[in-house]
Amino acid sequence: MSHIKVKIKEKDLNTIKQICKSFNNEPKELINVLHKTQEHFGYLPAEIQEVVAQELNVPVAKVYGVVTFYSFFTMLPKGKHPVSICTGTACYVRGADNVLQEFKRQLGIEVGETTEDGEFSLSCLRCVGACGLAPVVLVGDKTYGRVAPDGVKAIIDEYKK
Amino acid sequence: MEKVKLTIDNKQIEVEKGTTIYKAAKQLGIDIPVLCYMNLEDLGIENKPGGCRICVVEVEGRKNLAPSCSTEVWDGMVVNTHSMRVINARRTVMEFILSDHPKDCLTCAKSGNCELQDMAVKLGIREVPGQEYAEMSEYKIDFSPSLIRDLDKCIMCRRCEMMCNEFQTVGALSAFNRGFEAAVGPAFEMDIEYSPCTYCGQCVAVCPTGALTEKDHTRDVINALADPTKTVVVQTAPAVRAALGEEFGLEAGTRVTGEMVAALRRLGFDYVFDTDFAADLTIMEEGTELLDRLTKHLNGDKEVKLPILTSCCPAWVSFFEHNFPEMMDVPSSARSPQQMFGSIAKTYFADKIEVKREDLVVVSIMPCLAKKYEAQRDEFKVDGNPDVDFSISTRELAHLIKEANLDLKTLPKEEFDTPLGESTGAGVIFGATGGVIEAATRTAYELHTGKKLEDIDFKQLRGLEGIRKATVDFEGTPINIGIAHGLGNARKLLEDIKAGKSEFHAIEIMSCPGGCIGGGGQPLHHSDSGILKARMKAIYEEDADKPIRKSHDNPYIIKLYEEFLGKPMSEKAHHLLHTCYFDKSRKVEIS
Amino acid sequence: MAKIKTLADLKKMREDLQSKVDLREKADSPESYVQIKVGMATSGIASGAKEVMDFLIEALEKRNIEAVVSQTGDMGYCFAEPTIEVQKPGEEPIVFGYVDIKKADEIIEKYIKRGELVDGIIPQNYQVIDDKDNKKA
Amino acid sequence: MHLLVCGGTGCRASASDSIVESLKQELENKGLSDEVQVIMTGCFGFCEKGPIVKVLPDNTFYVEVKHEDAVEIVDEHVIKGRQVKRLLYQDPEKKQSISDSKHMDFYKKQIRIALRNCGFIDPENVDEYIGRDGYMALGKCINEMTPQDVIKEIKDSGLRGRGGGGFPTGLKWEIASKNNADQKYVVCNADEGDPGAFMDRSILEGDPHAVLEAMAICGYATNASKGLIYIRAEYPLAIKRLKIAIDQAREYGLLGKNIFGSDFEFDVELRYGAGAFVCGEETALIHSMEGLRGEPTIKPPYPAEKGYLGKPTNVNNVETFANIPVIINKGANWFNKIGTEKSKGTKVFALAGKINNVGLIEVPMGTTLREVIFEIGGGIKDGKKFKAVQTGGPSGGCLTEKHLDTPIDFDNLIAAGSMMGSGGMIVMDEDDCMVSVAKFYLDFTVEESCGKCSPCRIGNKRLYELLDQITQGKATMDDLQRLRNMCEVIKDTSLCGLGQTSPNPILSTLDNFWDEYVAHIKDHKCPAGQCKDLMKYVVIEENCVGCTACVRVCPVGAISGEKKQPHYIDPSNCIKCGACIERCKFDAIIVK
Repeated sequence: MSHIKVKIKEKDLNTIKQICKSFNNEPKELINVLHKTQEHFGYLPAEIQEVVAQELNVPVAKVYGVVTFYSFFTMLPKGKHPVSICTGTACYVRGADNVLQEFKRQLGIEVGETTEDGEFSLSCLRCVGACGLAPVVLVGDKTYGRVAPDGVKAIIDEYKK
Repeated sequence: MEKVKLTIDNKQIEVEKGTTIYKAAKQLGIDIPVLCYMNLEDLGIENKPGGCRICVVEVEGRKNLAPSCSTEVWDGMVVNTHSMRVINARRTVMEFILSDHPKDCLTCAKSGNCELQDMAVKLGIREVPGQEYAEMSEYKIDFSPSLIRDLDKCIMCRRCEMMCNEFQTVGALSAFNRGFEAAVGPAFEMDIEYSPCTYCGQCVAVCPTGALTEKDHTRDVINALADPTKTVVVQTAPAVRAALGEEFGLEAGTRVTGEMVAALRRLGFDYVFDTDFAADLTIMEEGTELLDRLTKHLNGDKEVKLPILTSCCPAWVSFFEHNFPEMMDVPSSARSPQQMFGSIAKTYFADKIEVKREDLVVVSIMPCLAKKYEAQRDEFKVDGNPDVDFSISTRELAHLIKEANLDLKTLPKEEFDTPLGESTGAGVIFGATGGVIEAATRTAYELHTGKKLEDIDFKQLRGLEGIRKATVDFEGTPINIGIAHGLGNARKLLEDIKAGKSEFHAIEIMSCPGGCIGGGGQPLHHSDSGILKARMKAIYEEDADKPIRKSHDNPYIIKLYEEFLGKPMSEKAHHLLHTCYFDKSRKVEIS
Repeated sequence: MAKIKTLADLKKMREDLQSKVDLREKADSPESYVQIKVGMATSGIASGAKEVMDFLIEALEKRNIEAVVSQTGDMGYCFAEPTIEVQKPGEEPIVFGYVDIKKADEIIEKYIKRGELVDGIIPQNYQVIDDKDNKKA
Repeated sequence: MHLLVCGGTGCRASASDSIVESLKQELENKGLSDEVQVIMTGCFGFCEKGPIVKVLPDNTFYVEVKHEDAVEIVDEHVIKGRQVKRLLYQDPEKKQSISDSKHMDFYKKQIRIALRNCGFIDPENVDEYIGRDGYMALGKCINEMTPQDVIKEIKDSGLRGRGGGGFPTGLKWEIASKNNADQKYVVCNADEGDPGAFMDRSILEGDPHAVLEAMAICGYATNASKGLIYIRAEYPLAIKRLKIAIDQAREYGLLGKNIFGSDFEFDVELRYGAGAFVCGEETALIHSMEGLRGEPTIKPPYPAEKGYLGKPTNVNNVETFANIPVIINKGANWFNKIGTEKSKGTKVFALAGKINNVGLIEVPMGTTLREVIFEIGGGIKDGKKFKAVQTGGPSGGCLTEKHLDTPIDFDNLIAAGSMMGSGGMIVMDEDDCMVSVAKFYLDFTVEESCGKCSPCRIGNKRLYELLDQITQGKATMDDLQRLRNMCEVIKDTSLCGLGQTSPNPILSTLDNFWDEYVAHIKDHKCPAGQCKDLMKYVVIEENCVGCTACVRVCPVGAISGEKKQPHYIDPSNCIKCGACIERCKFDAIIVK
């Protein structure tokens, strides 16, 4: 067995190096670094974690341990239109689960998955603080309030080409 | 030291401030059950995440139950370790743990030696309610050359993670995921083979369940023994004889060298040899290399690299290949005793008994799991045929002996075969931390000074401290020697060398706590460091009992050089007994 | 931006800045100030309410009277436009009709400053929802 | 004239920033830009009716404003002085419109200390904060008080931590101040993770300087020169405003070296959480700030001894900090007159669920649940019956009718089987199945458990599974005993606060809604009609005309029947999607 190769585009490598450097390559800044990196790449695939690990001199297993601990970090690319359903308590008691089920049915994917065409991904989040509008659905940055299951199709259609 | 008084189960005791309830209770003879907690006292290795919650006790005035492993006592504390509340809680927690643990105990590699099983017995668990609909965590099983990971059996005690990161600083393992999905493993749940794992096996040595076990080669060995076309040769590492007895109920530290030889013979090995012979050979090569570099250095050669580092420990070799590829010219190029043995067995010895290489099977009995991986390395193969065919651990040997209906205790003591079974005390002490360098010193001193060494015991090189330093006077030339066991300690010495701050001429490094006696293939110590100390004592006793105690005095070694190798570091020796190292660091490449 | 080096600096700065949020501060706890509401429906504006309001704001400030002048909708007294409602702390509101600048000046000087009533009070015959609860401390 | 537009996340979600744009545009069109200022403020709290626009000085309170309303607001209110009636708040009981927020029941009972500046000042302008006595408390501490004086003042005020535990803040500061070290830290816990709670976010968005000032005061009192705010990455607006606030405070020299000309130095940095509820626990939070997995560790050592990077660290939550400047300015004796004997001051709650006025409120400790729910909250939505109120989030419990007159404070809520928590308050009505509610919370805990200790990692999963069995009608009465035992053991043995409180939603519903559990088990019925597995869709033969509409709409082909003959729903195939009921024009399908 020779050394493990991690392949990455030069541009991306430099970006990650830059980010790590902006945090002085300090291991305690790992989470900040991951935030910035995910902000840039949209997700944190293995090769990116490898580079971050090298730059911060942290075992890559630890980086992975951190990435998988925090629900904000994802190793999968999100869809072009990430759909997030708030499942905070206020939304729950106002029927968020039915809305979620309807999204799953309409998109044919489970939570955490992306549609085959890469258009939509589905996730749940806890309370965006728009409890007055419960149940709340986010598509990208746009917020939909008081969503009912029968309104789901219309929301999806808005984004269909 | 400030003292505090407390009451545990109605018994009064006075202990030092800062003592935990668990330790205080132990002083009273109360054995509070623990699962995740592990303490190798003399080595400064302690695992107390407070995670399993089995050791909870009731403390008067406290709202909830206290984990005794990590709760410090206070003056006037009143503890109850077996109230109804405690017993109910402990059982319920145990039921939780078992509800997420496979129940295939009968066929589990850890059966009979499993701390979780023992705990279920101790608590008298008879059923796990709700199991019908209880989801269990599922992971794929990871087979590597040395160890097998079955995370379904992981109970998140975190001992392996602690050993891998804090003690070894290898960083191959980390907890990943969260909550019910959490487990311990390499990044991206990749096979451990692709991680920076060195196969030191310390994770296996501390795992309380069957989640981490060695890759079992006993079937391969039995098949070889049963094959009439094969001549099967066995070599046994020095640390094995100091620990094998434990598997047969003997007290730790009981030497069973003769009984082991007898058992091996009865198992059907054609030749029972000793790795110690190869250890002596290692000293000849490594010691000569040390002297060579040293002499050049003393003569002002600026090119020569010092200190020289030992290279007998395969996990250590992997460690610097992974982490210090730029320093691969620092360690000695000498192969480990296991590989030297294999190489000589399949050339010199095979010729001697006129057996073709491919018909000779070399089996090694090792206290180590990294040796399994080492035996498979490509550079130790000739046309695909490995110098060492199978490497099995002390534990696997015990299984083989038991399976053959042999009781080690009642076997007669027998002697190793010649020529590769003859060894000196110097070869024996390879099994304990500091032993290799002590053996090397015995030889190097005499070769360098040309004088006979009067006091052969370099006691200053022995002990359990993580990093030890000693200066040996080579007749006016002070030689600075460093010793580290545990890769975390090794890393410190390496960082010093890298920074040009190292004061040493020679350094011995062993990966495991206490050296090979604490190897990942040894009978489980179940967090009793007294066992390691007893094994260490046995090693030095064995050395003291040997008639010859310096490697260069071994008559068969002398003969080997005369008949076959020429002299140390000769071209032939280089070819058969030395190796080179490979950069295994993780490299980022532009795609 | 200059650094604030002492507490005195901060205090001085606060004095300057207070007026900026003053409006809101008083609106939040108007009970402690004189409140003047100027009826500013279309008809009110047509009859000069805007000028009255501007005058009131300016005059009160010049005369150092802490007061909140606000506009409000139709007060329902179209016959007497422009109308203003004045409420002194702890007192019932009083509505004045036919307020021009001169009248406004008089209201400030006599009623607000000295508590004397002036002509033009319109008797109340309505209930202000807003004033049902003024007890909040 | 000022137009205040709510810039809280809730209102922004309803595009309140486009309202600001439209108002500004409209004012410009009418040439009024100089006279009328449009200001985006923090949360007004009345999120139910957002977006909110408040017109000053006359205090008119417009609700549910859309950007197209801007023209009317400017034309009618600003120019003509006439309120836009249709945008006023309608009192649901009195059926009257109310123009002044002060007179809305929602605001009447509130006392705003922590939220004093929210919805009042421009959070992105330090001058407005200074105009409201901002940084005076810090100045007072540095110039007129010793650190001991500050600690004494906070201790005397009786302030207790608002993050959930209720630990006396002054005492916490005192412990941190007594531990000597070359470096100490002040940490603001802004990792608000309760589902349905957004108090901290609103404060940070509406009044970020209050938190900075309080942290500096804490730094002065405990001799710490570095402050860290651990904030959820999911709060982009709060992060933005904090960054602006930190920059402004630095520019004014209110953060940095030689604050107010003294030797005292203090600066603040942001650290981001990444979506782990357990990081609300202070040791977990500290590990997270160190770049590690947010797993809690056993206390002691407490953060005050060994915290961030091993140094003494004082951790308080956002709301706790927001109280500090007021206490210093107005004095401990002013503060401790508000509230109850053991819980001083006010508490901010995020009121949500089946209630008319969803929003953020701040009431004196000792206010009853009834006042909060029925007066401030405006009662239950759609005229339904009140069933329970859940306080304390996943760590709290469900309280019922009989607790309505309990004055809210730390100790009373615990005595009633719930807890204050960080201040989430979710109201449930008759349609909510309490077993399902408990299951909802356990689902949350299972997902958020860090996995370090076995009772929390595995036990909560088992609780969830057993609740699931109950909602499917598959459990026995013995299981209820087992459920309670598991709950008690998990509480008794878990490592950190998360596991020690996670069974509370079950225990409190077992106590208060025992009959509902029994109904699921013995009668296989969900009294609230929420548990799908216990529902059955049946055709009422008399009503069914055999139109086959339901057959065509059923996605799984569970309905059969001849044309013009009554149909039949096969319960083994039916997935209870409800499509048939929706389609049937004859009310011939019901849920039993």
